[in-house]
Amino acid sequence: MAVDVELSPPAIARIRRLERIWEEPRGVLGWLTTTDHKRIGLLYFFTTLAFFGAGGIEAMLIRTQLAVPNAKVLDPNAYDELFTLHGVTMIFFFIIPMTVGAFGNYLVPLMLGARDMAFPRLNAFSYWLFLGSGVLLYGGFAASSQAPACGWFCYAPLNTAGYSPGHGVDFYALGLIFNGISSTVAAINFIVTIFKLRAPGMSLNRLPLFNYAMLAVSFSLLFALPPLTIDLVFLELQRKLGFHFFDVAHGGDPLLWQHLFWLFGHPEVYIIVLPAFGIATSIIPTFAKRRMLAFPLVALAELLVAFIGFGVWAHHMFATGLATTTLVFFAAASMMVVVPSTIQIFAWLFTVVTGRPEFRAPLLFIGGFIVFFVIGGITGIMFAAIPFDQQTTDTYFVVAHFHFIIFGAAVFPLFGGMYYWFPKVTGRMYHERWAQASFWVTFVGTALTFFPMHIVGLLGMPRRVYTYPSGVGWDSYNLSETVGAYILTGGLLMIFANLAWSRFRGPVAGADPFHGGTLEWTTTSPPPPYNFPVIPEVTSPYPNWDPPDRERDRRRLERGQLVLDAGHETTASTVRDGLLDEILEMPSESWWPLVTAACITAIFAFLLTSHFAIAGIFALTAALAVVGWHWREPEEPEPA
Amino acid sequence: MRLWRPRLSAEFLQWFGLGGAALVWAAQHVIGFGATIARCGAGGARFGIDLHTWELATFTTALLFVVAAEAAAVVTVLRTRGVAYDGPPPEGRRHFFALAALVGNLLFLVVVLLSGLSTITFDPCRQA
Amino acid sequence: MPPALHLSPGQSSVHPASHASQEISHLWWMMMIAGWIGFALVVFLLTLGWWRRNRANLPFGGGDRAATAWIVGLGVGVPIVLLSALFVWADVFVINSTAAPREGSTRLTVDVIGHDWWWEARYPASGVVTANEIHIPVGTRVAAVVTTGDVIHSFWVPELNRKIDMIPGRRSEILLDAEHAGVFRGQCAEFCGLQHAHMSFLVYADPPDRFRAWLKAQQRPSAAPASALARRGKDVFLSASCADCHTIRGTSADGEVGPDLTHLASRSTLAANTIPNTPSELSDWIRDPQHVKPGNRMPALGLSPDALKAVVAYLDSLR
Amino acid sequence: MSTPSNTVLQSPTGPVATGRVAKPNGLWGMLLFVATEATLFGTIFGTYYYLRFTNAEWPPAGVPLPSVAVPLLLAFVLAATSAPMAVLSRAAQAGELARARAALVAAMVVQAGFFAMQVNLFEDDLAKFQPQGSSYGSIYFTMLGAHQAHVAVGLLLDVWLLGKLARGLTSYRVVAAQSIAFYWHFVNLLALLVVGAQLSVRV
Repeated sequence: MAVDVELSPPAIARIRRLERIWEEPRGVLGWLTTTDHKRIGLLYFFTTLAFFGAGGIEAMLIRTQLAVPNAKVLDPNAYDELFTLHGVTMIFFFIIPMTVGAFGNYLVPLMLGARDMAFPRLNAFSYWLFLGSGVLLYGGFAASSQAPACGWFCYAPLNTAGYSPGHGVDFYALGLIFNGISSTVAAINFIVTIFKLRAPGMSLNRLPLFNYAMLAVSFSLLFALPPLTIDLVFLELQRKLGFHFFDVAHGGDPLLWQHLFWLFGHPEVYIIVLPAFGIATSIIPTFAKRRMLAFPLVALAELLVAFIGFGVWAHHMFATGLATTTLVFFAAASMMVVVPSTIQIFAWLFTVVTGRPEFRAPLLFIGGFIVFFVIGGITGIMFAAIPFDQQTTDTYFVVAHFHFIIFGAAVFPLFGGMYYWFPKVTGRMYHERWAQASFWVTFVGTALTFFPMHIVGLLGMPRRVYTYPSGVGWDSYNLSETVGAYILTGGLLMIFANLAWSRFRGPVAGADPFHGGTLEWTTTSPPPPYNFPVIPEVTSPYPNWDPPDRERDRRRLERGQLVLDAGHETTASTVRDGLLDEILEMPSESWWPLVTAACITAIFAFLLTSHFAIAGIFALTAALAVVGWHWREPEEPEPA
Repeated sequence: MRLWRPRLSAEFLQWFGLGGAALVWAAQHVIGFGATIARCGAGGARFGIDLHTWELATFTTALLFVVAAEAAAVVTVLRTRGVAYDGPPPEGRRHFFALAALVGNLLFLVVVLLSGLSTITFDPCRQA
Repeated sequence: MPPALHLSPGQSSVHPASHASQEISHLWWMMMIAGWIGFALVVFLLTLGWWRRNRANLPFGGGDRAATAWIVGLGVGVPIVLLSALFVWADVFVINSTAAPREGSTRLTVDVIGHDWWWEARYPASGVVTANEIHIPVGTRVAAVVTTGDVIHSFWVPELNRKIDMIPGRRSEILLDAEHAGVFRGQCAEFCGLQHAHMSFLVYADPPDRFRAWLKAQQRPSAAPASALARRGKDVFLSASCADCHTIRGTSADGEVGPDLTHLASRSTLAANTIPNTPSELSDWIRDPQHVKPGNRMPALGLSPDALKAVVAYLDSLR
Repeated sequence: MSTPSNTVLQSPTGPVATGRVAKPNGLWGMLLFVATEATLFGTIFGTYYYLRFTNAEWPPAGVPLPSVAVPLLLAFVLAATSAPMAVLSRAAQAGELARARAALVAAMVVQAGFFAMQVNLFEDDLAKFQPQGSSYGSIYFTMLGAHQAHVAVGLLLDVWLLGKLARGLTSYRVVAAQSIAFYWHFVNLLALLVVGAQLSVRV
């Protein structure tokens, strides 16, 4: 609801009531007990940013060591720990929590026209669990100065006690199980939110594409994480209790680890890029000033990528000597999983061509995203050609490929999205000229860092080597990669400097600076705790481009229809067709999520040190915390 | 009764058109992969699996279902002709998903064909 | 042998020296060309969008319907055709020349065993055992049977064929069929721990007669040390703990932890192609292996300088 | 479940369903939780057969074949508790508190008995062979243990729900009853699948 329109006293009175009902305690206390999806989103944002910094420093150390042949910046063990931590951090502690946790949390309810997530306290819970898992991994690393040194997919038997003594691999295994619980909880929350909390009239065919992406991601997480969890549980059972899953001597099989890991690991790749697709499909229509072309096709493409992504895992195992009859299934699926992406790429391109695009910073970053995604996508197709995969897998060609996908395709839209929604979140405008400059620096840095890796990979340089000899023809490429990495770092610093400066000095942005199409632009910047003074009612996927509907909302605010100022409430709709179904009483701020998460962190900490009894005690306290959590029911009035 | 019968069938056609092919491909994929693992594993040999027969059987059944799903999508699109993809539900939503399924099912058709036909051209357990 | 020389053999997947490798690089060049064309199309459309940013319609006419048709054509039709073609070419045809050789289609078998962090090569037919160097006859289909002694390694000589993982409990085969004589560099391609970076080896493709000569030489037990110094070195070798880990055929040294040293002096490199095999490098290596290759399994024995000198002289006499 | 604002449902504010037709959020949450749990067990079953296919002798020499009668019987007894749990769900939705309580207690007794017996069998098995003995033992006990953990959690949920129902019915507790009933249907089905998988070595 744009703020500039004149409101009658009764309407203003209703808004005041909403403010009273929805306000949370001020200060640190408020942040610790908050259930506001926007605040939780910001908590995720800054936490994951810290992890991004850690992962970035790790990357720079790696590149510095590889700048010249036979360098001695790092010893072998330190190098192995760094590339392992870099992978684990960037994937599990930066990209997923940043896209799902920060962007998803902040935007999904706003785009749906809801006042919060379906399970606000569960939402807070998943954040505190995520924080706990991060503390477990890095805290353990700091306390014991032991880190996993087996790579992010940490193959058996290298990951077993015999070859990886100490706690490093246990930090990895338990940290990821823990992290997975947090993601699973979040995924359930997102799916229910998207299924049930859509504004009246938002049938599935009017669901904004960003939410289709988040829906696909949530379902992927829901079904991809269990194999990983089981794999890691098997690993810990073998490491700590002497079970046999991966050792041949007792009927185990090292390949079991790989099957289970990649059954998670490939859907994971799409979990990483799908939110980027969602951000691209939000930014492009806004700046091209038109709807996405082939909307239904793009929506399905996002779901298809996630679905087919579950059937391609063995293309990470083409060189293991499995039978051809086994591998062709995965090769065929790996070929076809490309098509949903080509659909989206051409949908984006033709939407830009047939629109009147305004190439401001967010759209520039999407442009860069498309370029890098196409490069990474093309090399991705090549890995579906089994013999070529067998030649180049585990070389720098692969490193080039997945950095174009994960950094170029998944992270570039994040920067675009940070600029795009910055005015919405802070109420202030970023500095356009600097933003565009930061794009070009980041773009050049990325290309210079990752493109030569293709060549050096084809020239035979394997990945995960802490150094390399001179005279094999790898030197100059490695040097340029390192130079690029430093340029890239400069670009990133420009981005965050711009945002930090604009947060305080930027001009006031107003509710809708870009005239975006989705509902988040219909409310004030930053949005109030209750998001919308009146629950909007929509008739298209781009409600903010339907002035009559918004006018009708304003009149309903005057009449007091669906303002829901009687309590801490929001609406629920039917799953398929978004008919207004019931009014929900939403839980408010609480200590219990934090307390429960703390107990669970303790459980994992003591499992790690094999104090199983103490871990059991904390499991009990966690159970009690859950009981306390559910002691007062939403309908029950708060004691005055 | 008369009221909900046609609605149900329209609803069924839309969802079968959207999900049928996907689920059937998934089944063929898992069975096909599992059969090769069973046939080529040290413990699987004793089950005497005739790989090519298995693959051919799963392949043909999958093919039939995928074609049926595509047909369902086509029927739904024709039934909802003239409705905008973001039109009011349920017709709008059915049109929306049917349009998408029309293309999506092609992928499953191709992947079923490629994997089903290629796997039977190789001798069962030769290493790739 | 100067340092540059023993490393000069390339490890490039685009300089094929065998039919299998040739096929793969054809695949690569074709895919690369197609890839650049697709990339160019995307960049063209992006620039078109920028160029005509003030005109909201397709340059080649038509409204949204036409644009949607383009999307379906370029996004679904063309990819399905191209990808299916690539699948048939690569995964049905090319794969036949890169897959494990069929039973009885090869004339020589080499067992290659991966260890942390070196390569053991055994010629079962002739009983020859060597390390970090594999000799094969040119123009002969050789089956490399790969296994591992510890964790997963990956056997990879890009100029001769794709890579094949060495996995505990599995016995995998790969074809080595060099089209011309030469030395080809190979390297472990699956992360296997601290010294993954220094787990390289050389494949010598020799003319058949030269190969037969090499095999015959390798079959002989070790030569008896000629000089007094070398004789002393032999005694040191057998009395110090060297013999617990290394085998020298024809002596009482029969350790099986490290590489077989029977003909060490006939090899061009040490420590899995990490340093050239010269007396001075060999001496540095024995004095402080952990300095040259941190974390490797060979301990420093703290030999006295002249004992070291003697051992080096002895090992250097094992041609 | 009628809150003051429910009055707007009667007013003509565009698309409105008559009354609540969709499943409550709480139940949706449980459905999705069960979906991910099902995947978890799917992975365990997959591992069981993967290891079976890769091992020449399964179970390895010296490990007895799993016994048939008692585990099978127990599984069916547990599966039978789906009936009272269904009654619980229905009664709760119909607002029949007494019937809901009775059904829940009835189910709980059987479930607790099943759990006790299972723990017992688990110990008997451990006396015969260990998870540290072979991959067969590892996956066998992991599968059983995972299922028993879910039974234990279910019992805790029962206790909690019984406590809630002691203080009457609310819309919140109705949803809880529906969700917990659904959870038990899943656990009961698992009981049959687990026994099925482990007895499949006999065929």
